[in-house]
Amino acid sequence: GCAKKGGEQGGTQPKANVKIGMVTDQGGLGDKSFNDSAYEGLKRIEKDFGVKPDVLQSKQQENYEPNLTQLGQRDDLTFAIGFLMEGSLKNVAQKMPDKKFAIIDAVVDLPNVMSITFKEEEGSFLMGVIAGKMTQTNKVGFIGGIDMPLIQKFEAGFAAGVKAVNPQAAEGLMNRKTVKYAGSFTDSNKGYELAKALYNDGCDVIYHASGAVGLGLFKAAKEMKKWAIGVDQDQAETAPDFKDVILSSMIKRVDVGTYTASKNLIEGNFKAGHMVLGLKEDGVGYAPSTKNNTPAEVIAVVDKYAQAIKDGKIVVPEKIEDVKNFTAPEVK
Amino acid sequence: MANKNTTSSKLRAALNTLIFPIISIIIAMFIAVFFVMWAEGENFFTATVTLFQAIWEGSFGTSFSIIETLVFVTPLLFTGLANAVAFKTGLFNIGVEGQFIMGIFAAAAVGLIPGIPAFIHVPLVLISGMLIGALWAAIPGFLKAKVGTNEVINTIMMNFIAMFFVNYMIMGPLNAPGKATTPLIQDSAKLWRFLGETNRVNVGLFIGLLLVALVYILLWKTTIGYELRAVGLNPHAAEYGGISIKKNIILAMAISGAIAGLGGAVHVAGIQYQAIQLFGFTGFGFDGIAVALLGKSHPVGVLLSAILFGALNSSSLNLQLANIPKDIVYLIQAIIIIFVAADYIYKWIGEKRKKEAMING
Amino acid sequence: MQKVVEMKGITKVFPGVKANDDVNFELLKGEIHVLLGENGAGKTTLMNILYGLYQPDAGEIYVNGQKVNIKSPGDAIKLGIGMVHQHFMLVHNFTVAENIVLGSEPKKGIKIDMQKAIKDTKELADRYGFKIDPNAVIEDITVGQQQKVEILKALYRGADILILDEPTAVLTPQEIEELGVILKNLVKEGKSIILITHKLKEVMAMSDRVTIVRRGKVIDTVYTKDTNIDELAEMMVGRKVNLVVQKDEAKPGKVVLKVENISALDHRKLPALKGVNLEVRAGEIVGIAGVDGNGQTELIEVITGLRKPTEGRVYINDKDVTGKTPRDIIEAGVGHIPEDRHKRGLVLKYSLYENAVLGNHYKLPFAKGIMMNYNKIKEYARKLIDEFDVRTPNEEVFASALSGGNQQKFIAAREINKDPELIIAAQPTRGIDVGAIEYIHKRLVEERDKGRAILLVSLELDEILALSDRIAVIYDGQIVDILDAKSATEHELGILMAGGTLKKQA
Amino acid sequence: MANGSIPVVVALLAATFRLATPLIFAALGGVISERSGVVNIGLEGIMIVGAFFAVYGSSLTGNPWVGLLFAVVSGALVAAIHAVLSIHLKADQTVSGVAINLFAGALTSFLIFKLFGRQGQTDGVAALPYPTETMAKIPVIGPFLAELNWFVFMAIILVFVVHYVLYYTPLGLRIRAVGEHPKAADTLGINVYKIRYLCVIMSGVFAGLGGATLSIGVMNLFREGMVSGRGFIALAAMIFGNWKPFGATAASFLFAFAQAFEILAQKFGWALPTEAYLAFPYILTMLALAGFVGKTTPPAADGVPYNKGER
Ligand SMILES: Nc1ncnc2c1ncn2[C@@H]1O[C@H](COP(=O)(O)OP(=O)(O)OP(=O)(O)O)[C@@H](O)[C@H]1O
Ligand SMILES: Nc1ncnc2c1ncn2[C@@H]1O[C@H](COP(=O)(O)OP(=O)(O)OP(=O)(O)O)[C@@H](O)[C@H]1O
Ligand SMILES: [Mg+2]
Ligand SMILES: [Mg+2]
Repeated sequence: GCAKKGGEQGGTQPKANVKIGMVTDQGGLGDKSFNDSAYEGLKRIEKDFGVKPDVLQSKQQENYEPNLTQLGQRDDLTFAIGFLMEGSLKNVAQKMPDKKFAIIDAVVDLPNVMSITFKEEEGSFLMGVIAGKMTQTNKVGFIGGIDMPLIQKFEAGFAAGVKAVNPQAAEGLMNRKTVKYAGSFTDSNKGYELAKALYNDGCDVIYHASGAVGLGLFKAAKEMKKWAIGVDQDQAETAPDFKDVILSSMIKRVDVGTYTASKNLIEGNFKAGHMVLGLKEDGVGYAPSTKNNTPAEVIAVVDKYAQAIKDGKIVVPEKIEDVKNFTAPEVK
Repeated sequence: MANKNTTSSKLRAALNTLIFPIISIIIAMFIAVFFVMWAEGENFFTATVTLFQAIWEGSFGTSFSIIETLVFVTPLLFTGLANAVAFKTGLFNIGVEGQFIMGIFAAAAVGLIPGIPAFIHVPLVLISGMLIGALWAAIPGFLKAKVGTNEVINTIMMNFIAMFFVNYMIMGPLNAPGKATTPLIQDSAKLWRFLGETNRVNVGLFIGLLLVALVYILLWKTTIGYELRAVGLNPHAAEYGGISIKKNIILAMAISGAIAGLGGAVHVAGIQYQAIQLFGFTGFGFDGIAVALLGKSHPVGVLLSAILFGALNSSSLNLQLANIPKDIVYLIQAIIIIFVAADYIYKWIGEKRKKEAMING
Repeated sequence: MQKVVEMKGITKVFPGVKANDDVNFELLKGEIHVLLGENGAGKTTLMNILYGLYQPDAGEIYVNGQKVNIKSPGDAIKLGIGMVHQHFMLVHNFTVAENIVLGSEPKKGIKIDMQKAIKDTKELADRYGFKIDPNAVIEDITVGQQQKVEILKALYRGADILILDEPTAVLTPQEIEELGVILKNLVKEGKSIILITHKLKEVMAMSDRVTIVRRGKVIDTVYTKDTNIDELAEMMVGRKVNLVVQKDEAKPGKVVLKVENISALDHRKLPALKGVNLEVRAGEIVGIAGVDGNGQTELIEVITGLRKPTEGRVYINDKDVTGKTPRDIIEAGVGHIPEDRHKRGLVLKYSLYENAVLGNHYKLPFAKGIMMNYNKIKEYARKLIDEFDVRTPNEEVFASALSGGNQQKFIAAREINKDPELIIAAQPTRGIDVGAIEYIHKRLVEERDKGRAILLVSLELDEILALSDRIAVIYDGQIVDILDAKSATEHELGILMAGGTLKKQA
Repeated sequence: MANGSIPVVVALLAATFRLATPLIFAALGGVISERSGVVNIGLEGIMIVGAFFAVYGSSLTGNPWVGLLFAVVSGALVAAIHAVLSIHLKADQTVSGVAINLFAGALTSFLIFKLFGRQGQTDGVAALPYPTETMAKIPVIGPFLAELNWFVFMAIILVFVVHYVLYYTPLGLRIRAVGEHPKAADTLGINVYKIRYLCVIMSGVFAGLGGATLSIGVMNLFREGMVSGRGFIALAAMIFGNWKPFGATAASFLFAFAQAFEILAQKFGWALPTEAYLAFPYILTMLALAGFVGKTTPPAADGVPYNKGER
């Protein structure tokens, strides 16, 4: 699951003759999450093909549609970053059938739209394996931003991963006693308190899928000398102050999605449809920095599970209800 | 003769009230220019041109931007009027935000009911938004009237409660499976988009405009408005004049909430067609406070300031394309309000002139 | 004699008015000097300038012969000037001692030395023979006591020049007498006093000299001993004033108001009324005499529906209206001139025409359904203004733009024009000048003669005696006696108002 | 790794104290300002500015105490805008407060971009050091003290300071007089404008501290949306506490306790939707207000501009 820089062979190619844009959701640039990651993919496109992306940030839900429309008119391919834009993108894409669009984390079934979703549960499963192996108290926790299906995918995958290697530690996750939701993606102070509560409750590893709320988790982990697991990007790198308490991060390669879609367009083979990026496709995985704090033998186990998932031997549940009936096959 | 005099003096008074905000807007824009210069390292001239061009084009420059401006104006009309009604009764309804959100919920729920003809469904959606908004606001109104608890606290609290409640509904009973939204409402519940389905501006705008007139009439031409304003200005005198303070506090909150709730319903029925998971407040309610205050809580003032705010909001798109940080828009809004708030300067200058004339004359 | 204060060529302009126009004024050491003038003549303004609250637009001030520049009350205090303001400047939820030391607090380290403050207050009060509890909270004490606190405030700061702006407007005759004694004592101590008042009897009794102001200009300064009440009134208003109320014998008819055994609590939930019984008949004026704070306010509030009684019944024209809303009671035929025109009587930020229909605003012809008819309302407002000679540019201005006297006339006009069967007139002439008083008194008697029942509540015994046909004396929440106005004397009333009885003497 | 769980009660208590701290600061600021007669609904905005500049100061110098200073000064400056508007320019104080809230959000967002060259959040900086280990050694209450941070102590001390100043010093008497009856204070030679300026600016200092609590007390960076409406909650706490320092503090504690309890309660595994937990503190506040507190009375001159030339 190591990330490798895609499409580096080109160097500075002649400037491609297309225009690409992206619309962020309310998280905006600087979210250290999928908006930033999506933008990173486009910056690589700029480097490789000389196409400078247009970016519009949305302050409110109501901005989605005009932002998409505006970029749709200017650009050949417009990315809608985030599932909240599903409805708006559908409207805009219908309006402009000759333009191309792509959406992250949602599926819009139109002939000019490419939908890119991720198997967050698979990456989270690996985090669960790490947590399950690393916990000494046999209690691990999860902090979510807002309680909703996308975040629940992280939660379910994580619980399943823990269950696979340490069923006892998964108890709290399955009955949701060590699961907390902040009701926000920005309130870091709340994250700090949630994490302290979980750590005080005996958890010694906590995984989060909660945007900036997770920064509070890291702060608490550092103070209490416990482990935390990051999300979306390699947080040991993006939040370097906390690298010594971050066991690993579940990387969601939105950049791979935006890069691939853009490259396809530039090379003339953009295809609408649904692209699902899981472990196999290198769309999710664990961060390179994992090796810093996680022992090699644990990483070895993680790799084995990753292989089993790629091989289809394990189907990771997406829903919390399904974790109860989930049993991972023995992995050699 | 006397009549003519009063009309022309009224006109002059109206012009006078307009002049200060306009001067304020201009000053605010020039202050914003300095932020642009700072952000972009541009010289004054180019920064001015870029900023003014971007704002103009983003708000009124193209038919697309005019339409989007109107899309933003619409909810602000409702939340601005809602706040204005409360202010006029001496109440501070910070809860317009929550009432707006409850309106969103009501419309998203009622809009789902299948098999109702549009001429019934649309009014049903709007009325349900009004009712739930009215109810949500009447609670703090009731608590203030009967227990004496301060409406500011309760409305702040109820904003959060509304947000969590609606998020629960969106993710729970009303959830469109696998999505962070409710399903799309029925076609029969949608408001007519009079410039074609692809242009989001809809008859909600006219409902808002109608409401401007209705609120004006309500406040200044009816006994209800007479009583509401009397309670707002001097509750003791109102009571003496046989006007029930308690009834009017509850009534004012309910009217304010009904307008806010209607705004939420119009937003769903005309723009969103569904309720979308809230990651935070929509902001329309809070912007409505600024809109109402900027408009001096007068319906016509609310209309003008809603247009100003809507235009600035919708121009944020063009600003970003011109590489100007989107925050400039909100800086401009804030600075405009600051200058309008400081209109005492103008009064002071005016009075000083008059006074000098008297001493010398 | 030494001039302690000399004001020369003082001019002060407010938006739209020249409040003081080239005013010259001087105060001699050890004198009591009255400033006399109609409402809005500019008396308060002149004194506020001397006290540093306003800055004059032109003119000079000399204190003890020195030219001074008084930029703030702080400067005035340093010059030994103290002022008791027309509207009391007391912090209502502070104690007496706190109000007195505010701004020049005794200190112990960084802390206020409250013990010393209380001790000083006590000593000062004792020295001038005031009975005042330094620990009492202002809102709990009577207006008369508040007045004394105001005087103590000035004395605490070592004032030698004392300005008293309408100090007697809210006092009982006894209190006024006491004040007279206090002032004489102060003068004996070498202090000099400027007194503003509308009460000509006091002027004659208390002062050494009188300066009369009209429309911002000084008319004259005269020695009190060389003048008389009628002359003063004429100089003040600019015309002859009839100071005696002309009225014929009353012809009482049926009982319009009947109050039976009413008890009620005040705003602090303490018993204020303890079983009041009272009747007012058509065609008579019943006056309620009493020291402020004996339940007058509560009685009126109970009758008008603004306060719920704990016991007893109120009937208007034999209809039980106990506990009904103010609107029900207005509809039952009650007009009410409230004691506090700014608190109850007017919505100050409403135009005059909007105020003209307060209480009637929902009725024909002013409203039909919920729609108001502003043409009719304005027409009606103009009628009120004409009929009662309310001085105002037009009916569109805010009520706040009128002087107190004109506000009062406007309220009286509104209430009388409701064509009520019962008029409750509470302090109908408080703080207004003789011209306006004359008019309102005349109107009340006219209404009586038209067969209306009138309940008059006033702290001014003169007014009670002049207008009433029967006088009920209220003391400690009870009507202690009802006298025939023709035979009642100020002395008798004074005894009853203080809680005494007449029986023993008789 | 270390494994030092602490008893639930201590955890709950400590969380309550920490969560209450920013609210106490801001609510105290509100008390000071409104006691002098100036309504300050710009607390939220001032907290945002304070939170940002605390981080900026710390990032410039590497010294979090300088950050603290920056927070205080920036809070005071923003409050000074409010003061000029509402005291000298006689602006509607609500309007001015609303403008400040709008302004603060936009300004900090802009400054993150300008000063940190980033979007959304700043870099991590040195946070205020807190000697957890040393604290833990204190007998009996050590485990509790170890859970706090310096701001908690500052807040508690300031509550007493503000109470003392308001009720036991000449300045306090004058502040309260100005808030109740400015004209009366004026006639006694008290400079109403000066007192109000002082109080409004102090409210900025306090709210700035509240913001700094969030950014360099608990966290070590500034993130947009970090203040999350706490300024409004503090406003509510101030009213709830009847414009008194101890009252406002008690209300802050009540709200913080409800939030700490909410966080804890999520682990009871009750079959409640997450949103029900999240809404709990707000519902509790309303119930407590309606049930036990009822009517609260602001200072008589609260929100009324003072005009020397008027009566
Ligand atoms: N603060 C003010 N603002 C505007 N005008 C004022 C103000 N104070 C006084 N005036 C004007 O100055 C004039 C004099 O007012 P002032 O209060 O001095 O009268 P007065 O003689 O004290 O009357 P009264 O007997 O009613 O107390 C008034 O007619 C009024 O128009
Ligand atoms: N704030 C103000 N602005 C303008 N004019 C004022 C103001 N206050 C009072 N006036 C003017 O002052 C004059 C007298 O007012 P003033 O209040 O002294 O009367 P008053 O009889 O003393 O009333 P009150 O019993 O209420 O004190 C009026 O002509 C009125 O127009
Ligand atoms: Mg006067
Ligand atoms: Mg007067």
